[in-house]
Amino acid sequence: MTAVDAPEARVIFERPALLEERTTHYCPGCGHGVVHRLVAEVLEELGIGGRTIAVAAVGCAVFAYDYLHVDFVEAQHGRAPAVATGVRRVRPDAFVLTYQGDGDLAAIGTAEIVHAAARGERITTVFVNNGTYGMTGGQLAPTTLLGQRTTSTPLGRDARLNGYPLPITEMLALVPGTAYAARGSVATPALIGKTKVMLRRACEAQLEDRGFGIVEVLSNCPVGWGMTPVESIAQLEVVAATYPVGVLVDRTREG
Amino acid sequence: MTAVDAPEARVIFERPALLEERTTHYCPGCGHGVVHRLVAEVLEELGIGGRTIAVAAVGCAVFAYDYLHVDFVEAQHGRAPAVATGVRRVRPDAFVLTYQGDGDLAAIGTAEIVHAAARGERITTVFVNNGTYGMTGGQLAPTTLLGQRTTSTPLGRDARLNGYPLPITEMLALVPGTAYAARGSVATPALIGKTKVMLRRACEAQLEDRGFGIVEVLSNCPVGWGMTPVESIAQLEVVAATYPVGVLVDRTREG
Amino acid sequence: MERAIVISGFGGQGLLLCGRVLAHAAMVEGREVLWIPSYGPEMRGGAATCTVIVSDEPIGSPIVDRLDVLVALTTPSLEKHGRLLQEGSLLVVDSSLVSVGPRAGIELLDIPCTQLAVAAGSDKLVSIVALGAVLARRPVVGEAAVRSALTAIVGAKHPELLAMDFAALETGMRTPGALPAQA
Amino acid sequence: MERAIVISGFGGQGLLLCGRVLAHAAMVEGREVLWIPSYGPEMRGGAATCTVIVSDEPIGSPIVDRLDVLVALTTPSLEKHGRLLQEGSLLVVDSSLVSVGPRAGIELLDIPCTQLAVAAGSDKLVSIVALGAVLARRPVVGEAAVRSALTAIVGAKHPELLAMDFAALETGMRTPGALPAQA
Amino acid sequence: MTLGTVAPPIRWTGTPVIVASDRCKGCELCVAACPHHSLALDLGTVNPLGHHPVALIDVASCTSCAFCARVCPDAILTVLAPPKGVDR
Amino acid sequence: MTLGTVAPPIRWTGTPVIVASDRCKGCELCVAACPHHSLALDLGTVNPLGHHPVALIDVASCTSCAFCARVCPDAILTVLAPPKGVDR
Amino acid sequence: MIGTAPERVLLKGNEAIAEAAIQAGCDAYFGYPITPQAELLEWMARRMPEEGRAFVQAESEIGAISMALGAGATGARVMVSTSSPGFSLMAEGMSYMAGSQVPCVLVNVMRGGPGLGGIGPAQADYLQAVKGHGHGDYRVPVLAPASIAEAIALVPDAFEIAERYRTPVIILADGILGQAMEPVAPAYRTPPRHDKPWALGGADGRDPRVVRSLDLQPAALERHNEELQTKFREIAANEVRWAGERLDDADLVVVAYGIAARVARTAIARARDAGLRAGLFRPISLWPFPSGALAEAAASARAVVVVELSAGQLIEDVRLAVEGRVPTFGYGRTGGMVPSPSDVVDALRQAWARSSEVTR
Amino acid sequence: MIGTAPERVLLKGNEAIAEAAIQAGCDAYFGYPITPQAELLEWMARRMPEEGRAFVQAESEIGAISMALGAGATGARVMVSTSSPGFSLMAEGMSYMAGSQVPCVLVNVMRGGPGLGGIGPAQADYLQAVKGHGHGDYRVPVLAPASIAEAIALVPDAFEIAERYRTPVIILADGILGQAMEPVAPAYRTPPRHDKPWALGGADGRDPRVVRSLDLQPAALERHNEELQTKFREIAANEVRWAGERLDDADLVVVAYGIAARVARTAIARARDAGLRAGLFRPISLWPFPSGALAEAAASARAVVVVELSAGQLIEDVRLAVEGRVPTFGYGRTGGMVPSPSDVVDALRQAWARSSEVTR
Ligand SMILES: Cc1ncc(C[n+]2csc(CCOP(=O)(O)OP(=O)(O)O)c2C)c(N)n1
Ligand SMILES: Cc1ncc(C[n+]2csc(CCOP(=O)(O)OP(=O)(O)O)c2C)c(N)n1
Ligand code: SF4
Ligand code: SF4
Ligand code: SF4
Ligand code: SF4
Ligand code: SF4
Ligand code: SF4
Ligand SMILES: [Mg+2]
Ligand SMILES: [Mg+2]
Repeated sequence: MTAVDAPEARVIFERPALLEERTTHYCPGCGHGVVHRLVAEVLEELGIGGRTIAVAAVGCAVFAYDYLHVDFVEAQHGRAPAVATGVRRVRPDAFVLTYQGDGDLAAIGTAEIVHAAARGERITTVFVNNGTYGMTGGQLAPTTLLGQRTTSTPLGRDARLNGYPLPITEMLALVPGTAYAARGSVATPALIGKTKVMLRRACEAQLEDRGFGIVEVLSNCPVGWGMTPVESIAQLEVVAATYPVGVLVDRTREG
Repeated sequence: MTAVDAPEARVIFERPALLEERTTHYCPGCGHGVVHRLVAEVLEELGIGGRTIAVAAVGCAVFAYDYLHVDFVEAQHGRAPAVATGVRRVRPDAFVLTYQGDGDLAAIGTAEIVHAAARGERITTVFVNNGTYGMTGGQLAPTTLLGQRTTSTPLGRDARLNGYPLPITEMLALVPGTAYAARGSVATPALIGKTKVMLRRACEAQLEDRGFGIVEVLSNCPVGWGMTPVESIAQLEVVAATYPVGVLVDRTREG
Repeated sequence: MERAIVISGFGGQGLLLCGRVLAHAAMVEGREVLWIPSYGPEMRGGAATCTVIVSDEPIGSPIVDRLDVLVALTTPSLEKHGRLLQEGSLLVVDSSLVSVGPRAGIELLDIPCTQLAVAAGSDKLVSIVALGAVLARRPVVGEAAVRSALTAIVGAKHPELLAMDFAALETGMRTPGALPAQA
Repeated sequence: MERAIVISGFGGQGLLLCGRVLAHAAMVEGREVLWIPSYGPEMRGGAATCTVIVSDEPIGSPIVDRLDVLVALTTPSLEKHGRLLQEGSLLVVDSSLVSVGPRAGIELLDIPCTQLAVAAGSDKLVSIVALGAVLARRPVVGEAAVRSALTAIVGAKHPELLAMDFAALETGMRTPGALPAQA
Repeated sequence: MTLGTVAPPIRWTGTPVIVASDRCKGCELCVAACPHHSLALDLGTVNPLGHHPVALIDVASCTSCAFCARVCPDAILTVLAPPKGVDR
Repeated sequence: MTLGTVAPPIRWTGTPVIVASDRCKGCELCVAACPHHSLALDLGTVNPLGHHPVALIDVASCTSCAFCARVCPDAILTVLAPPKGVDR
Repeated sequence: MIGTAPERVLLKGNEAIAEAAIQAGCDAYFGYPITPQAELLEWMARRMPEEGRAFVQAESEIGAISMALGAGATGARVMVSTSSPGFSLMAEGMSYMAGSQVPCVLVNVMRGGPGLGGIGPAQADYLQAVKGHGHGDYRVPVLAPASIAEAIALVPDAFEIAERYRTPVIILADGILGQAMEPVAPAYRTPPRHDKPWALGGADGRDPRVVRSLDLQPAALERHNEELQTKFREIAANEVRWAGERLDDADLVVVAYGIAARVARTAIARARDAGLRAGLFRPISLWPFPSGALAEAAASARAVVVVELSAGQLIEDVRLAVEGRVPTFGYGRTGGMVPSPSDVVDALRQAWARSSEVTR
Repeated sequence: MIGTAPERVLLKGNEAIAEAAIQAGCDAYFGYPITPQAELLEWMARRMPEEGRAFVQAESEIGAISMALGAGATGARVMVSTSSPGFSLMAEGMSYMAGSQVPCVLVNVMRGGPGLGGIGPAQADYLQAVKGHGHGDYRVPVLAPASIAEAIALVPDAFEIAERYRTPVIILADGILGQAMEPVAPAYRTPPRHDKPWALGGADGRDPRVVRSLDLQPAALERHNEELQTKFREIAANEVRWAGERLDDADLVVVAYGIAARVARTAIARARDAGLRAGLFRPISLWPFPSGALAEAAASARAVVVVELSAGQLIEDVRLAVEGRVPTFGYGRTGGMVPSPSDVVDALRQAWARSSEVTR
């Protein structure tokens, strides 16, 4: 047997160019990092990074502009879809993206996301649902599971006091302006791959002028959940029982 | 044949006692008057007028407190469900009601109504959908039909520019906290009767501690629509094609 | 010379439009004018008022201390604005709807505007009838200017209605009481 | 007599808790104390700092011009807070993570806190080890008070961990370099 | 009254629809809703609100169905029916 | 080379997984995701971030499936496979 | 006047502002209906699509100001409009725009408050506009027209200031100015467009740009604040606007802006007829406030009277300018009430009488 | 001090305020997470249900203030809390509460701005809180504690003022006060409950009550405003609070509130050691502002120096009080930066030097 050098090793996986080579401020194991990478890959594959104007939402991922190599505007908490609408209407050639957390999108920003969808606004929303307010210390989010302990539901979420988990993406899927809505997850390599396909479809819904596109990504917040990263990834299976993964609506094939 | 006086004539219909005997400020033929009456009748029949705390929303019907003989607090535009939540949480014995227009509930107040429903807040919402902003002069509402002319869509609502009619009550029906959601209409005496039954059910959902209850009432705004009252009532049939009348969800029978 | 005219009644009496016609006429004559609407809480059919100030110089205050002319098409509007009438002011009331006795120093013109308007073609013309009557007594603007204002405003959108408006204006100007009191 | 102590490093080194222990101990001794946290932009594992001011009189400023003690558990925290060290200040660094040369007028205590903490049972005890070392040189508060603070704070929630904390504290206090330099 | 004899039916002379004319806004919804065309605006009257109030123009045709009252936004109409056993 | 003789297979000696150790946060997601248990934290090292970085502990078992890289939130891992025609 | 008559048109203030914005090259308008501003939105609803420009009736005032932030961040010329309650809702967004330096023109057609209040004209959002609208340290130029013609002139100025200094600008009007009509020969103007090296448009061929207000490092955020303060000082130095009438010999300086200044003007004429030498000081820029000019104008007066449609807001800036050197009196009306000229004359008389008592 | 030691506990300011509210009989708390206020919400999340009282984490700050309006309208004792961006969002609701006279206590734990800004301590919402938070003519009592013990004492006072005058009350703190811990022997207090003949509870056996702020009749709305103004004058007369230290012989009056006053206190001690006779004037009620007391305190001084964590906001009220009689200087820091005592001593020295140059 002869051993030889392999200078032309095939690259199976490498960091996408649109993802800045910089240490993120995210906690170890935080799902935001995976979603960032997927976004970078999709923009890159679609060749639209150079005309992307993204909107950063308030939440742990507000610093997305430090990691994604595209233009960014920072929105007020919850208002990213409205900010994106402003961008959209004056920049017909831009690709417009919002990146929002579940506190941002499903709580304070409910009106803005619903009406961006209702208008069929040609924007794409990446919605990272980690079931909590990561940035402010792990409080209850609209998406928190029943029974889940958070810093503002120390005894676990009680439907009577704190309400039910909100199926916001299902609600958005009802709106005719929503061209594409899907729910992915960072739980496994396979689901991550599936999520990437969803993101691509949601971007294409905009590029093909179909309407509003959104992908909810079930993600982990190990610190907010009081778990190790590995435990938190396993927990995503429990989360998916309340929030089933899959395509919720695809109107891009119509008309 | 002998003609006699009839002092004991049966009363088939009379003004409910909870409806103040006062001329309303509503335009001739405006549906708000009918809905006011239905609310008064239902509160009266349920015997809860004396413990009702209602929330007046900004819109033509903000003056509901001048006509309904119950306690009232006036909310900011769109925030009635949150105001009602505040009342609810400190007054367990009160019956809590919001009376909102479609601009109020389905535009600026989207987040508040969605989250009152998500919390399964024990409140009842009377949602008068007249497809426009009556009070401010007949502008586009989220519920305006496609093609409908308003003062802010002079060429008619165009989905591309102004978005699609929002099926907000269907969206609310998706939320587990919603015990009862239905859509009625003031188009005909029969539908008015049906709507009254719905209102009663929505109130009972609160009284039986089931959760959030809402009745959307398709109503006319002759002035905003630029029609005579009679034409506007006929138009409600067109409206019902986009917004079908019926019970959207009833979870009060569960458990 | 600054003249303040208030037209007050309820919505649907066409008074805001009538005020606009007056304002437009003043503009046509190259004068300064300020038109100010105000609405009551009622959505439609409720109280509405329109103030028009016509002047030969730039206009200062939009609020006036005295009215040169008050057109009161309802009783509440007379009650509300009547106190601004002073020695020499002209008060026009719609005798179809408002009953009023003579007031010292105030020129009263008591004409059945609504009836006349209906006769002229529509009860929506009531304000135009009243305007005609006002102009007969107080030629704040000339008839020609009013006609060209009507043409510009009504004629632009509803040319078919223009004749009716002209008729209402004339009815107002020629109604017996409208001719100067002393005449 | 007012003493200002800063403990700085990254989250996960237990330094906010350690500061609380120190503050609690001061309270137990009937003294005034002010505990101030501050976090960097990183969610977890990022920079974190805790200032504790202990005094016999009511405390004015929460911001100090000089540090009596700086515990620097990372290089950036030394860079950031080192400029407040003055003649006679004590600098404790974790030699497992930070390398530093002697500084004029400043008492340097260079001990492998992380290693010692791991030896004492967990790398989360690093700040407690450092605290022990600080107290050996600067008895800002007495050992008894610190023990009762640990009992109150750690013992209340995790009594099973208390022994480990005591061990870490002792390790710190008895670590060779910690004994007064001249000794 | 003798057995075997049918008593003459008692007739009701009351008005089945009472209009609070002063507050009627003349919107004609009741007019449109009446299945028997029993109502119409009274064009000869202008009420204090400036509207022509509605009037029951054909008592005979009225069945006291109260459709008119149910569609009236201003609760202007009270609907009566003959007492039990009394004919219309 | 003679016909009928099987050439000795060419073996790849490259590393299939390259770790940007300085930025690794030691979260172990890659470790958990690797189907072949080829990865582990290097407990003997503390990187500038204060974490134990991950290391490929068993090159032989690695199939270059890139599961590890796909789950890594910090894009720390680059995965290579032998050039076409070259054996692992 | 007669000479220009043919070109004159009769416009509502709301409509005039809207058309002036269009003529100034406004690329996008975002709004939400509210009385007494609705005509502005409706004008834009019709005209902006005609011009191929962006119009969105937002889901709320928060939506509108957020859209403005997004559009403005790309360098577009943007207007939003509202009235008092909606103005309150825009506070957070305005603070973001000030912090991230996004140009925008916001029109507030004020109505009576507080709360839902009424729909009559008011000037009760003065302090809010000039001092405390949103959180954090920032100031926003505030322009207050007193006539429809002036409103038309100030709109392009507002866009220009907004873009020159990268800041939102507020136009503060009231219900009368918004809804009244005056004949105007509109002097529309389109400010030139300048390069915006900060504007977003996609990072193709250049480094990405970020429009943001967040900085978690206090020292860096303080530096950012210092830059903002430097800019505010620059604006304060360059953008002061005011008008004076009959001040030369005035014993009584009347300070008023917007519609209140119109009433004051008439009242001053009458007071002069009655022998009281009054003059009008009319701030046009409410921030930067013409403090220096006012101090000068007041220096030789015996009293200053502030006339405003509020319970006493403008008077704070007047007192800061006058610094106690001249007795200062306030006359304010609220809730949609507008004083008549004779009300104001009475107020002037009273102030005059009281100032004679005051010895300082 | 040692005598009271056993009862002392170590509390964060946020937690102390929360517990003080609970002990003051707070019936309901509504909030939304935001740094540096989150611990207050979290404390309430745990404690309020324990006490059988209402706690809701709202969907937003607007939701929270609206819930407060609803609960307060029934006569309940209500608290909400937030930090700067959230405070901006509460402006409309506060205006409604002021207009419809609903009692409520709002805690704003200020952070650096503008916009998203930072999470460090700041006092940059001063003008917003005292002058312009919401639209319309209204004022809200604003209390600013300088220590955790004082925060505990001011909470029941705030509820009392809120209910006595039917008004929202603001407690203005900063990130340090919110997140720092001090040992306190908490002097909790429960204000008595009085009859609320306006509170909603159902119209059984009485006429319906309406809590509202709308009145479309300008004259009536003006009357309502006049009633409000009368109330504000009453508050201004009764509720002024401030503390002075070493003012008797002070040549230099330092004005500062909250955490800035703590730094100033230390700086003043040092300045005195260095021969500069400085004293501290610390407003506790920011509105009503202790203008009279400050004017008096400043009367015999050579200069006034305002120290604040903002670019110059408190200084406006100081200048209004001093009215130019004493040269007034400002020293402000922004963005989460807090000056050290020696920074302040330097500022005092400079002011002193400059005041010697000034001749007025
Ligand atoms: C108006 C306003 N309210 C509250 C906050 C505080 N805040 C910052 S991030 C955040 C929520 C974060 O949760 P989410 O959107 O789920 O993002 P995550 O951090 O979980 O990714 C909140 C409430 C704010 N910045 N502005
Ligand atoms: C914050 C705020 N924005 C806008 C308004 C103006 N406004 C009053 S009522 C209304 C909408 C009314 O529409 P809807 O709720 O459908 O009620 P309707 O009058 O049609 O019954 C609006 C926008 C307001 N009062 N407050
Ligand atoms: S707090 Fe949660 S969401 Fe935020 S960075 Fe940490 S793990 Fe990620
Ligand atoms: S405007 Fe429309 S909704 Fe309002 S009162 Fe008139 S008809 Fe009714
Ligand atoms: S429906 Fe009512 S208001 Fe309308 S005409 Fe009939 S009675 Fe009058
Ligand atoms: S009761 Fe029936 S039949 Fe009689 S008038 Fe009314 S609608 Fe017509
Ligand atoms: S997943 Fe990434 S960050 Fe986590 S241990 Fe593996 S390489 Fe390091
Ligand atoms: S490439 Fe696959 S086999 Fe190799 S280390 Fe990564 S996960 Fe394991
Ligand atoms: Mg989240
Ligand atoms: Mg409506």
